[in-house]
Amino acid sequence: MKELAVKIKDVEFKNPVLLASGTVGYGDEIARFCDLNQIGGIVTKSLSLRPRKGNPPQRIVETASGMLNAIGLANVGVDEFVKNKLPNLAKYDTKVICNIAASSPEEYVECTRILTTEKEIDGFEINVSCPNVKDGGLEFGNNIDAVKRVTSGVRNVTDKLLIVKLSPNVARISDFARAVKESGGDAVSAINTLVGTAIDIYTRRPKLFNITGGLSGPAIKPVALAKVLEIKRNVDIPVIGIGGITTWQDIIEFMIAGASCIQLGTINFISPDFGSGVIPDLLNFCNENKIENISHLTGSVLLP
Amino acid sequence: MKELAVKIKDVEFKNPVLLASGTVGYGDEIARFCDLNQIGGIVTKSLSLRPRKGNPPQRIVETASGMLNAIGLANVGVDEFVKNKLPNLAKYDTKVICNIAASSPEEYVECTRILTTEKEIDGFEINVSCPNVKDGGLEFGNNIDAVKRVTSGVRNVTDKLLIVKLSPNVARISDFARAVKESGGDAVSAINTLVGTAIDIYTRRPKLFNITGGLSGPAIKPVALAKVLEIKRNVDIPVIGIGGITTWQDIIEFMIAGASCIQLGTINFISPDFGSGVIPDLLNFCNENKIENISHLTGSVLLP
Amino acid sequence: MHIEQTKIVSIKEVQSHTFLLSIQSEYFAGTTNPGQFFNIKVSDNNFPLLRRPFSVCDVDGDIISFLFDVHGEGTKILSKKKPGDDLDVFGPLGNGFNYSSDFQTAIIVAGGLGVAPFPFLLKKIPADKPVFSFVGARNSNQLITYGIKNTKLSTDDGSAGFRGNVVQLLKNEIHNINGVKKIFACGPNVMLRSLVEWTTSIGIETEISVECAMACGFGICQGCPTEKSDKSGYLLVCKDGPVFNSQEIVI
Amino acid sequence: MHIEQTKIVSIKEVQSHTFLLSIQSEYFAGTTNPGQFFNIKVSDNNFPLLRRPFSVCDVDGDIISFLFDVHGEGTKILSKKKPGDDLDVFGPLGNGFNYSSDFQTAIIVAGGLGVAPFPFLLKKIPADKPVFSFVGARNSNQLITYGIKNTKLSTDDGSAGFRGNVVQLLKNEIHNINGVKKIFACGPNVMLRSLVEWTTSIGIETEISVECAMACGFGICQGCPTEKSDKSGYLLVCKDGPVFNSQEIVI
Ligand SMILES: Cc1cc2nc3c(=O)[nH]c(=O)nc-3n(C[C@H](O)[C@H](O)[C@H](O)COP(=O)(O)OP(=O)(O)OC[C@H]3O[C@@H](n4cnc5c(N)ncnc54)[C@H](O)[C@@H]3O)c2cc1C
Ligand SMILES: Cc1cc2nc3c(=O)[nH]c(=O)nc-3n(C[C@H](O)[C@H](O)[C@H](O)COP(=O)(O)OP(=O)(O)OC[C@H]3O[C@@H](n4cnc5c(N)ncnc54)[C@H](O)[C@@H]3O)c2cc1C
Ligand SMILES: Cc1cc2nc3c(=O)[nH]c(=O)nc-3n(C[C@H](O)[C@H](O)[C@H](O)COP(=O)(O)O)c2cc1C
Ligand SMILES: Cc1cc2nc3c(=O)[nH]c(=O)nc-3n(C[C@H](O)[C@H](O)[C@H](O)COP(=O)(O)O)c2cc1C
Ligand code: FES
Ligand code: FES
Repeated sequence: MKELAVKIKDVEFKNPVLLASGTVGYGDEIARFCDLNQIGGIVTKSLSLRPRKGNPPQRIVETASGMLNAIGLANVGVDEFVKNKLPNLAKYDTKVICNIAASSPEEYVECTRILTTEKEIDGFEINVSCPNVKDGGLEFGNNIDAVKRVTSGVRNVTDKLLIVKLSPNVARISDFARAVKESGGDAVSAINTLVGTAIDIYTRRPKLFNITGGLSGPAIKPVALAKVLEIKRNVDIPVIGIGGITTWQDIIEFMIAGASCIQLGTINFISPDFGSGVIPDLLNFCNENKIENISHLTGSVLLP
Repeated sequence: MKELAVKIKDVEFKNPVLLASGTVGYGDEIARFCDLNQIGGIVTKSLSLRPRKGNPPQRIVETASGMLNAIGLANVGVDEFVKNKLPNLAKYDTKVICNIAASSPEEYVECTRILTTEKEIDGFEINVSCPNVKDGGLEFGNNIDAVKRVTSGVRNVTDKLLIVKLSPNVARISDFARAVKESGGDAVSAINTLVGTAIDIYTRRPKLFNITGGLSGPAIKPVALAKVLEIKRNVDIPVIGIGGITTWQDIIEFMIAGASCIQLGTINFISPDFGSGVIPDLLNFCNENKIENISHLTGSVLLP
Repeated sequence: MHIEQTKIVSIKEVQSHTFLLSIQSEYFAGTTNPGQFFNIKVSDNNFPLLRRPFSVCDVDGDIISFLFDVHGEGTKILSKKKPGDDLDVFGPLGNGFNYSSDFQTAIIVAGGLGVAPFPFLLKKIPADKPVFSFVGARNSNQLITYGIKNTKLSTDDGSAGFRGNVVQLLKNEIHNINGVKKIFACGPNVMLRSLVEWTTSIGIETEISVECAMACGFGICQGCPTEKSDKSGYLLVCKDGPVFNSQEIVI
Repeated sequence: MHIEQTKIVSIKEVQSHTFLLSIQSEYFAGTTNPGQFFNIKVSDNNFPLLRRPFSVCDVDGDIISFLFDVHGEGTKILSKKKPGDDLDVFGPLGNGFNYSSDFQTAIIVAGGLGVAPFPFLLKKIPADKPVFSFVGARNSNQLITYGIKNTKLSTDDGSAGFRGNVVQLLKNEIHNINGVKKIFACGPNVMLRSLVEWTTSIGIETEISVECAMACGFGICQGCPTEKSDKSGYLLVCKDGPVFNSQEIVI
C-alpha cells in the first residue's frame, strides 16, 4: 500500500485519510466501525487547558445537504486527555494529531507545551477557527496578526508537525496560509465550518442555543474545494483538505485541487465505517490510472 | 392583500417577494409561469454599459443541494435593455429594480445616470459582489473603500431606491452594510453567491471554464441567514434577504432574521411558478398567526 | 451495535400517518433491549443527510419493528418504502429500560407516539408483575395503543377516555395500583417534566425515554446533551440514554 | 410549454441500464415536436436539485415516451419509478428538427443513446421520403436501436455490424443513398463534430441535437451557451436549440 503513503514534514501518513477534529471524539467509539490501523491518522476533538462543558442544547440542526453544529468545544481538557484518552489512541498504528483550541495565545502555547512531550502524539492542529465559542476561535481566525502570534508561539515550544486549521469565514484564506508559513507552521487545514444559522419560525428563536453554528457536510464541499485551490495557487505550503467529503471521488478531487491529505468530518456520523472502507477505492483509482503514488495527485489540477 | 405590502424608502412593494438578478433574465420567459403582477418586484440580470458575451461553457455545475454558476455577467447592455427589454417589463404592475455590474466606479455611475431617467425603473441594485468576472465584481465587494466610492458615486446621480448587493465572501459583512449606509445607500441585498469550485477527477480540469463559480441554492441558506442576522444586529439599514429560498417557510425565516424583502434565485430554474405561487402561503401564515402586516416579522427574532 | 443492510418485511399504516415498519435481522433481534433505538438512513443519498433515530417497538423472532409518525421529509420517505426494499439500519444504540430492578408493579405512561418503545418492554417485564398502562393524546384520532395492554386512555378534548392529560389521569388512578411501583414513560418533554415533578415528590422510581436532535447517535458528535441533575455538565442522550432514571437529568 | 404533474404509465428496461419511460399527457402529446425536450424533476425534494433534460422519444396518442440511460444519481432515481407514480414534467422545451424542409432522403445518424429523439421524428418524416438510419456504439451490448427502422449498425469493437464509428460507416454507405439528402444527428459531441466537418465539406444539410449542462431549460439562467459559427457570441442550447443547423454553431 506504499502507493497511498503521504508525507508532511517528517510525518509519514499511511494514506491521506484522516478523521477530522470534533467528529470522532478521541477515537473510542469510532474505532468499532473504522479500523484506525487502516487510516492515515486521527485528529482529536479540540482540546483546551481545562475541560469545557460545551453549549447547552440545542447543539445541532440539519440543513440541506449539511448540518449546523454549535457544540462549543465540549472537551475533557488536556490532563484528562493525556491520562485517559491518549493511551487508548496509542494502541493503533496510526498518526495522532492533537487539535488545540484556546482562549488566548498563551493558552495555545501552554497546551502544546504540555502535550508535545507525549511521544504518542505526532503533531498538532491549531484550531484558530471555531465559530462556536465566544472567547477564542473566530476572533483569532479573522485576524492575521493573531494567527501569526499563535503560530510562532506554538512553534517555539514544539518541533512536531504543526498544522494550523483555517477559517473559511474570511475574504482571502491564502493570506492566512501565508501568515502560517511565515510564522513557522508546517501545514494548514482548510476548512473549518462556515458560519450559519436557522430560526424556528413559530417561536422566532434561533434553533441553536448559541444562535449561530458551523455549517458542515456536502453542502460546503464546493466552497472548501475553492479554498484549497486558492491556497495552493498562492502559497507553497501543504494543505489538508476538509469539507463535505462523502465519496472516494471527493477525496481525489480535493487532492487534485491541492490537498496533501484530507479529513473526514460529518460523514463519520452517517457512515462511521467510511474512513477505513474508502481506502481500497483510493488504491483502486491509483492502480487503474497508473498513479504510482497518490501524492502525485496533489495540486495536479490543470488550469487554463 | 395590504397585509403583505412592504416599503423600503419610498418604494412600496406589493409583497416582499422579488425575483433575483441573473435568475430571470429581463422577465420575458419567467412571465409565462410567474405572474409578475402578483409579486413585489423583479431585479434584472446585471447590466453593464456595453453588452457582454459572458464566459465560454461550461457555465454550470450542480452540487449537493446547490449549483455553481460562472455566467460571467452575460447581458444585453444598458442601451439594448432600455430599448427592447424595459418596455416589456413596464407592462406589469410590479417594481422594477435594475441590477448594475461594472468594471470601474465610473462605469457604475454612468450606467445609473443613463437608467435613472427611465420612469419605469423604481430602483437600482448595485452588484459589487459577482464572483465570476475578472474586472469588477469581487474586487469591489472585498474592499470597503471601493464599496463606499461606488455607493456615493451612484447616490450622486440618482434619487431612486439605491440597494447595494453585498458579497458573502468577506469576514464581516456588517462592516460593508455600514459602509453602504454611511455612503448614502438605502438598503443592502444579502447575499450574492459563495465562491466555490468543482474539478473533473479524470481530466483534472475545473468543471467551469472560469475555474471558480458562485454557489447558490438551498446549500447556502444557513450562511445567507446568518449574514442577514449579522447585518440586522449591527447596522440599521433595510436588508433584502437572498440565498437558497425554496419554501414559504424560508421566506418567513429570512424576514424574522431581519429581511424586509427577499429575493428568489435558483428556485426559479426548478419551479418558475414559485414566485407568484407562494404569495397565498405568506398571506395564510400572516392570517393564521394574526400578523397584521408581514413587515412586522422583519427582525423579530428573539435572541437570548 | 453495527450497521446492517436489512430488508423490509412489512410496512403498514396502523393509524392515519402512523406506520409500523418491520425488518428482518437476526443480529438486531438477538442484541436489542427495550428502550434502545436504531439510527436509520432513509435514503441512499444526501437527502436527508443524517440518519433518523427510532426506538425499537417490538422484537418477534428475528423481526424488529418500529412505530413511526410521518413528521418531516425523512419519515415521509420512510413511509413510502415497500416490502422487499433495502434499509440501512444502525444499532442497537443507547441504553434501554431497566425492567429487572426491584419493583412489584409496572406503570407505563405514554404520550402520543410515546407508546413506541413499550410493546417490546411489555414482553420483557416478568410475567408475575402486573402492568398498568396509561396512554394520552390530543384527541381520539391521535391515540395510539398499538401493542399496549391493560390500558387507560386520556385525551385533551375528551373524545376518548379521560378528558385531560395522561399525567392527571395517572394521578387520579394511582391509588388503585398496589405494590412497589416503577414508572416507565415516554412522550413529549412537557409531559415527562410534569410527570417527573410529581413522581419525584411522591417518590415513585421513574425511567424516562428522552428525545432530542441527534447527528451520530453513538457518542461522537456531542450533539445531544442533556443536563445532569447536579448541573455539573451534560450527559449524552444517545449514549447515556435515551432512557434515563428521572433523577439523573434535568428534564 | 408548461409544468404538469403527470402519471407514469409504464417503465421498462429495454436494454441493460436503458429505460423507456412513458407518461400520459394530452397537452404534451398535442404540442410536442420531434427533437424538443422535457425537463423532469426526478424527486420531490432537493436531491437532486435541478431538473433533468430528456428528449422526447416518441408520442403515441396521449402517451409521451422518453428513452434514458442510468448515468448518475438523477437517472438512477428515475429508473426506480413505478407505473402509477407521479412525475413532474416541464416542457416541451427548445426547438425540434425541421423535417419539412426541402430534402428527398432523410439520413438518421445516432451514437449511443443518440437514438432517443428519432422514433418520433421517423413518424413525422413524410412517408414518401426514404429514411436510412445509422446507429453506432462501443460494442453490441451498448447498441440501442429502439424504434429505428432501416438501420445499419457500427460498433467500435466490431461485435456487431461495421467495425468502426458510425460516421465512417455512413461515409462508406453514402454512395448508395440517392436524392437530396438531409442528415438528422444526435450523439456525443465528438461524433457530431466529425460528422459535421465531413458533411460541411461535401455540402449535405445537417441538423444536430446537442447536449450540455443545463439549469433552467428555458432561457433564464444563461447556463447553456454554445458558440455561434461567426464567433460573435453565444446561442442557448435550451432555447435556440437543442437542435441546430450545423452551420449555426461551432460544435
Ligand atoms: C432516541 C429517539 C427515539 C425516537 N423514537 C421514535 C419512534 O419510535 N417513533 C417516531 O415516530 N419517532 C421517534 N423519534 C423521533 C424521530 O426521530 C423524528 O420524528 C424523526 O427524526 C423526524 O424525521 P423527519 O425527517 O421526518 O422530520 P424533520 O423534522 O424534517 O427532520 C428531523 C430533524 O430534526 C432534528 N430534530 C430536532 N429536534 C428533534 C427531536 N426532538 N427529535 C428528533 N429529531 C429532532 C433531527 O436531528 C433531524 O435532523 C425518536 C427520536 C429519538 C431521538
Ligand atoms: C437537450 C437534452 C436532451 C437529452 N436527452 C436525453 C435522452 O433522451 N436520454 C438520455 O438518457 N439522456 C438525455 N440527455 C442527457 C441527460 O439529461 C443526462 O444524462 C442526465 O441529466 C443525467 O442525470 P444524472 O443525475 O443521472 O447524472 P449526473 O451526472 O449525476 O448529473 C447530471 C448533471 O450533470 C450536468 N451535466 C453536465 N454535462 C451534461 C451534459 N452534457 N448533458 C446533460 N447534463 C450534463 C447536468 O446539468 C446535471 O446537473 C439529454 C440532455 C440534454 C441537454
Ligand atoms: C459536530 C462537529 C464538531 C466539530 N468540532 C470541531 C472541533 O472541536 N475542532 C475543530 O477544529 N473542528 C471541529 N469541527 C469541524 C470539522 O473538523 C470539519 O472541519 C468540518 O466539519 C468540515 O468537514 P465536513 O464537512 O467533512 O464535516 C466540527 C464539526 C462538526 C460537524
Ligand atoms: C445562474 C445565476 C446567475 C446569476 N447572475 C447574477 C447577476 O447577474 N447579478 C447578481 O447580482 N446576482 C446574480 N446571481 C446571484 C443571485 O441573484 C442570488 O444572489 C444567488 O443566486 C443566491 O440566491 P439563491 O440561492 O436563491 O439562488 C446569479 C445566480 C445564478 C444562480
Ligand atoms: S447524537 Fe452524536 S453524540 Fe449523541
Ligand atoms: S439552461 Fe438555463 S438558459 Fe439554457
